[in-house]
Amino acid sequence: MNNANPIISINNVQKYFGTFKALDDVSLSVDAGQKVVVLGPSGSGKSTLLRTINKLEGINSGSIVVDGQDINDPANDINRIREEVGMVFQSFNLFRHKSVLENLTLAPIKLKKEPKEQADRRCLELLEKVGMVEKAASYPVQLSGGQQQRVAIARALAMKPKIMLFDEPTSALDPEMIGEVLDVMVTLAREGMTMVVVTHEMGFAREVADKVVFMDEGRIVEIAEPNQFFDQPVHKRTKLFLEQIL
Amino acid sequence: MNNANPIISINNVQKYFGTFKALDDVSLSVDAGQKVVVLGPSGSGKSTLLRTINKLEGINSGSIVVDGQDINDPANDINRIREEVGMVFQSFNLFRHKSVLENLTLAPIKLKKEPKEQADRRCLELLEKVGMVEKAASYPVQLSGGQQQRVAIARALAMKPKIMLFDEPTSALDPEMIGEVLDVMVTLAREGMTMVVVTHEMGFAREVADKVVFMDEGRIVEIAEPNQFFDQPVHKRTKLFLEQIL
Amino acid sequence: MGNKQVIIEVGDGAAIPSPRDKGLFTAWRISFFGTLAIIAYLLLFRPDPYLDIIKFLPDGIVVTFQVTIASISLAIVLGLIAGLGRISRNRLFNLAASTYIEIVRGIPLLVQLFYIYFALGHLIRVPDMLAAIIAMGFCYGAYMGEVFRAGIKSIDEGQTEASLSLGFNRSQTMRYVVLPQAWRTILPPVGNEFIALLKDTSLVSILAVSDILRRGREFASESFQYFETYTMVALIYLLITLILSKLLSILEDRLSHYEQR
Amino acid sequence: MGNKQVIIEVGDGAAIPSPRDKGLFTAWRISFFGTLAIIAYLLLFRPDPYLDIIKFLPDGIVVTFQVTIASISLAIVLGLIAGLGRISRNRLFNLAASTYIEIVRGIPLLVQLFYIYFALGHLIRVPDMLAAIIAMGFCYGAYMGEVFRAGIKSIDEGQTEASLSLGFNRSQTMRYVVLPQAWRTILPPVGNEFIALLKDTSLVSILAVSDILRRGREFASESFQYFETYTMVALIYLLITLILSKLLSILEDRLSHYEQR
Amino acid sequence: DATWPPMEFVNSDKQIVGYSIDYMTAAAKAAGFTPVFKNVAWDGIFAGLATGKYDAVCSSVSITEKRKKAMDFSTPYFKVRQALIVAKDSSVKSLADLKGKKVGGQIGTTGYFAIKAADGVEPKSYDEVGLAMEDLKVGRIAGVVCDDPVAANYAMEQYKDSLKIAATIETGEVEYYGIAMKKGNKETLELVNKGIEAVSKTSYVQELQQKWIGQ
Ligand SMILES: Nc1ncnc2c1ncn2[C@@H]1O[C@H](COP(=O)(O)OP(=O)(O)OP(=O)(O)O)[C@@H](O)[C@H]1O
Ligand SMILES: Nc1ncnc2c1ncn2[C@@H]1O[C@H](COP(=O)(O)OP(=O)(O)OP(=O)(O)O)[C@@H](O)[C@H]1O
Ligand SMILES: [Mg+2]
Ligand SMILES: [Mg+2]
Repeated sequence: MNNANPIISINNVQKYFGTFKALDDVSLSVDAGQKVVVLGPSGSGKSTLLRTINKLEGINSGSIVVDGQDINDPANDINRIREEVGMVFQSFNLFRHKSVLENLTLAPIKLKKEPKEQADRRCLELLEKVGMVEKAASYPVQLSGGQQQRVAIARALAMKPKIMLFDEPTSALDPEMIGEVLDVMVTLAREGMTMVVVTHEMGFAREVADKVVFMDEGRIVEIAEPNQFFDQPVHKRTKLFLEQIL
Repeated sequence: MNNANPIISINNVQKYFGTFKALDDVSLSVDAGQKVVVLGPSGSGKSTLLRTINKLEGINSGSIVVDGQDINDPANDINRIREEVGMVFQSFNLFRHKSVLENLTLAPIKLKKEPKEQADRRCLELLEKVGMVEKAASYPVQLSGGQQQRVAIARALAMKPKIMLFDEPTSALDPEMIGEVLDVMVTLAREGMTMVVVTHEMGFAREVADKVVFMDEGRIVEIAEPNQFFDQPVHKRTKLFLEQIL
Repeated sequence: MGNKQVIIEVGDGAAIPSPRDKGLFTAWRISFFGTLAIIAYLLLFRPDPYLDIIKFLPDGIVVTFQVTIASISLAIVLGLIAGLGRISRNRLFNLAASTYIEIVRGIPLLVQLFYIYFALGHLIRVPDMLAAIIAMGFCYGAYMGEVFRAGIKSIDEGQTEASLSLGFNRSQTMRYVVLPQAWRTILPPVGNEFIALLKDTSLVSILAVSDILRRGREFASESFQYFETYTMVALIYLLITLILSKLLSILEDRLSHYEQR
Repeated sequence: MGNKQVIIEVGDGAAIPSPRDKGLFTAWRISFFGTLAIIAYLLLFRPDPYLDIIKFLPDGIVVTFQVTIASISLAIVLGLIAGLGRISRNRLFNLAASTYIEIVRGIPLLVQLFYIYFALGHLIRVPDMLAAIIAMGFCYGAYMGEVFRAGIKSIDEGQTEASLSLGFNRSQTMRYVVLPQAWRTILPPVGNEFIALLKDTSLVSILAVSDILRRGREFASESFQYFETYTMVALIYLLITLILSKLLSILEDRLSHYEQR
Repeated sequence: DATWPPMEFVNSDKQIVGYSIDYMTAAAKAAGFTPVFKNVAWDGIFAGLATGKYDAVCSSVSITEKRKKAMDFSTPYFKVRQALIVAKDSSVKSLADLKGKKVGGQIGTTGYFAIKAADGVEPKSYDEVGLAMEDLKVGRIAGVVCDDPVAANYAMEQYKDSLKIAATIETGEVEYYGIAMKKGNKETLELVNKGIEAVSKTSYVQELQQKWIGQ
């Protein structure tokens, strides 16, 4: 692996929930512009791994360096680091009391002190990009799941992050809506965004991923390029998983 | 159809929920010892039909005569009629505060004034029959779904009903438990109990039913013997349903 | 994403310490041992006037408990009737129960106490303490009615249907199937109401019933040691309610274990 | 079938008529129009003494509202602090808030009123009404704290996570994301507490603050028409709380429509 | 505490009026100050004095040894005795006849202390004397003890159909009303004493007697 100048570098991370070991000696590095897809059975620690990258979960040992800053070093302002790292959740988590456009502009206006007009203009462009500009004035409850998720992606992009994390962004969607969200993600990948994606969409993984990470029981079992991963998996556990899922 | 001496006779029943017509001119008669399976898509009125038979739902017009008594005639004591008609629910509905044996003996002791020892003895035999005698002292929460449903059947039998109604008795069960409940029902059918069963278990319908009733949108669309019903359905709607389900 | 409906209602009882809160410094422990420590300190190091005050109070404590227990018993009976009324299909019974609850909850307890106490006096001659008990029981019966209603409603409709289909009539169903299950849900809020009622019995002091507060006021009005007397009265109430709420939480814990069998 | 945990808590506010209850004879209507009718009857057909009584009361009503509004404002501020304390990760702040709530809820409101009224007098010289307001606000702050806590807890954790991941810190998250959503959940119980507090302000009459009840007692002590006076006082309270609870239910209805947009 | 007719009470115009009020007003005029009257619940009236919520208590306060320890008193301005009120049809002649019965009085008054001092009588304290009268009228208690002008007011006027004065109680010493002041408040004390002295020499006292007590 090319570890010359990784934008995310996860080193020997251990993470416990009580006495339960959710991450066990996990190391992973992601270069700028790389797209990493994380696969694994339920409960294997995929979400936990993703959430440690922007410190929604703390860790017990090891280190995580994002864009040159150790995120668990109290000297570094975690809030500034989080601005660099966009996150998209399975359950969308749009702010229910704000319109679609306000969902996007809230953070830039409050955190980056961007003038409202400029934020509005810029965010409308983002909505355009995810195909949601006609719904700018709607409220989240009025949108379908797929529409909400596209807005959620745009909201994360509004902070101009260097990295985007996706935690099963399509799992809560009806089948007919999965496509529209994946399209947005593919476009984003084409534009060179650094992405770490937890997903069960194998097509997306094959098409977009630079590398596929397979986790099981809190450990990274295999890291490989998608073609190799899907066609010639090395580990027994990986083979079993692929058999079940494909 | 042989309507000589039906034990259940449903005549031109209409049933509304508010303005919604749940049963539309439904007529059906069931002879003593007959087994009738009711099929139909969701919302077609199967449960409603079953529940009108022991007046858990009242009706708006028409008549229902059970064992010679018009159940909607205020002169007839509905509680005595209900003793004749056992009912088994999708969600079991065992009394949560009573042990398995007490679930069975409660009604005989309180309603029929059966002496406790006699009720216990008789109900233990019933539990034996459904294979639940070792769990006599357990409480419902301690049982699996399949076990609860077998107890529920035994509880209904403890009142020595002439008719048994089943509303999707296996729909809430994990696949591995469906068999044990169907076995009990098949045994019961062999012993000559009059049964009206709403179910999606086509195997059971084929094996046990004397006639199959197909409902759609509150109406009875087709009544036929199982072989004819499954192999040469008459109505278009029936064919469509069978295609979807098989 | 449908719209989530969240309903918050805050009980009037003392805060119930979570039995799962195993930390050494829980709010309950701080309050309880703090209260004990202050009482001990006052009695040991400032026996004058605190020893005199505390000697004055015991029969007030007895009266407080007497009134509380008698009132809650009455309230439970009235509450059961009101609760059954509120879920009854009999329109008249239902309306009567609802109106009783609406009216009682719309008038301050203190005003009702005055009213029932003095108005009742015009009609029949009842001893003062009985009048106070009737007034408290009448008011709390309305609150209790809502507790019973919620408790009964919490029992799955399927239980009722199963019971009816066995041949039980509605009142047998209530008696043999619903109420025996409902009491486990009802017990904790009834406990809460008990504590709330115990605190509210302080109002009967205004009707010249010699409860803790009245005894304290009598002492203070003679000795002019208002500050010291009310300190002691507050501490005593706090101690009682803290102990009761602990007992209640232990009971609830037992109950939930029982449920999980 | 897992074990269902049902928690019943009964608010202290007036029974809130369901806006969905469209029947002509609702308990609310019976109570409301009944109250109006009785008041009208008494004033028209028995002007002596009822006209005198009702002339005596208006400034008491004003005082009651003054005390209620001032107290609830104070209670909301204290409640917000206590509520944030109860969910704070800061152990000390959390314990302090919990202990405040535990202690306040453990002592009868009347005793606290006496205590704060007299004890406060030892420390600073405040006017009676201010003392009463501070006492009421202090007590209701604890109840309000539980309302705020529940309201904040009702907001999905995902909202907080989304906000944090955008770069907001915890207090910005509370301010921009959680509280604006929580208020809709909080408003109905705050309304309930308002009504409950309005009723409980009757207790300040004991501290010689001239609220409705005090006015009534003054009238009665001069005219000796206890029965008539308390009848009118109770009717006035009932009318006020019925109107308020109706307004509250309309407000809630609006809110839920708003939610369903 | 304006619940003590005819000495001090709230009239139907919501004014605090009564014998004490008029007396004090006159005294103030004589001494050259303007009193502001404030209605305060009896139970706590001395606490308010101690904490300085007001400068003086003019509320039919009997001068007692115990009270003197806690506060200062002006020169006496009214002589009272304690009267026992009972139901009209009662044959009770004295407190001693009420052994084992409940007798009510206002909390913290000399009347209530007299009940407590009586042997075998069960004392019952009320926030207001009027409430005790109500309870007496409906029969919850057997008697009420209070200052004689107040007793007269109730037994002769308000409840003349149902109550009567059975006896006046000898408490050993003669009881006088005085204005109570916070201990050490010399300035106010002198001012009030000056006023009382001036008024007591005039015929205004008889006028007041006539106006409020009617004898
Ligand atoms: N907050 C928590 N407290 C305790 N245990 C947790 C917590 N969050 C996750 N876990 C546990 O850690 C393990 C890993 O969880 P994680 O959510 O990372 O799995 P996952 O791979 O994302 O699974 P899924 O595909 O179901 O989302 C699971 O066993 C889970 O139960
Ligand atoms: N209590 C009720 N109030 C209003 N509508 C009802 C009620 N019960 C049933 N319905 C409606 O009546 C129709 C028939 O319901 P029913 O439960 O009989 O259907 P079903 O055939 O049993 O369907 P399923 O297979 O889903 O159980 C449905 O549209 C249902 O929504
Ligand atoms: Mg996950
Ligand atoms: Mg059904």
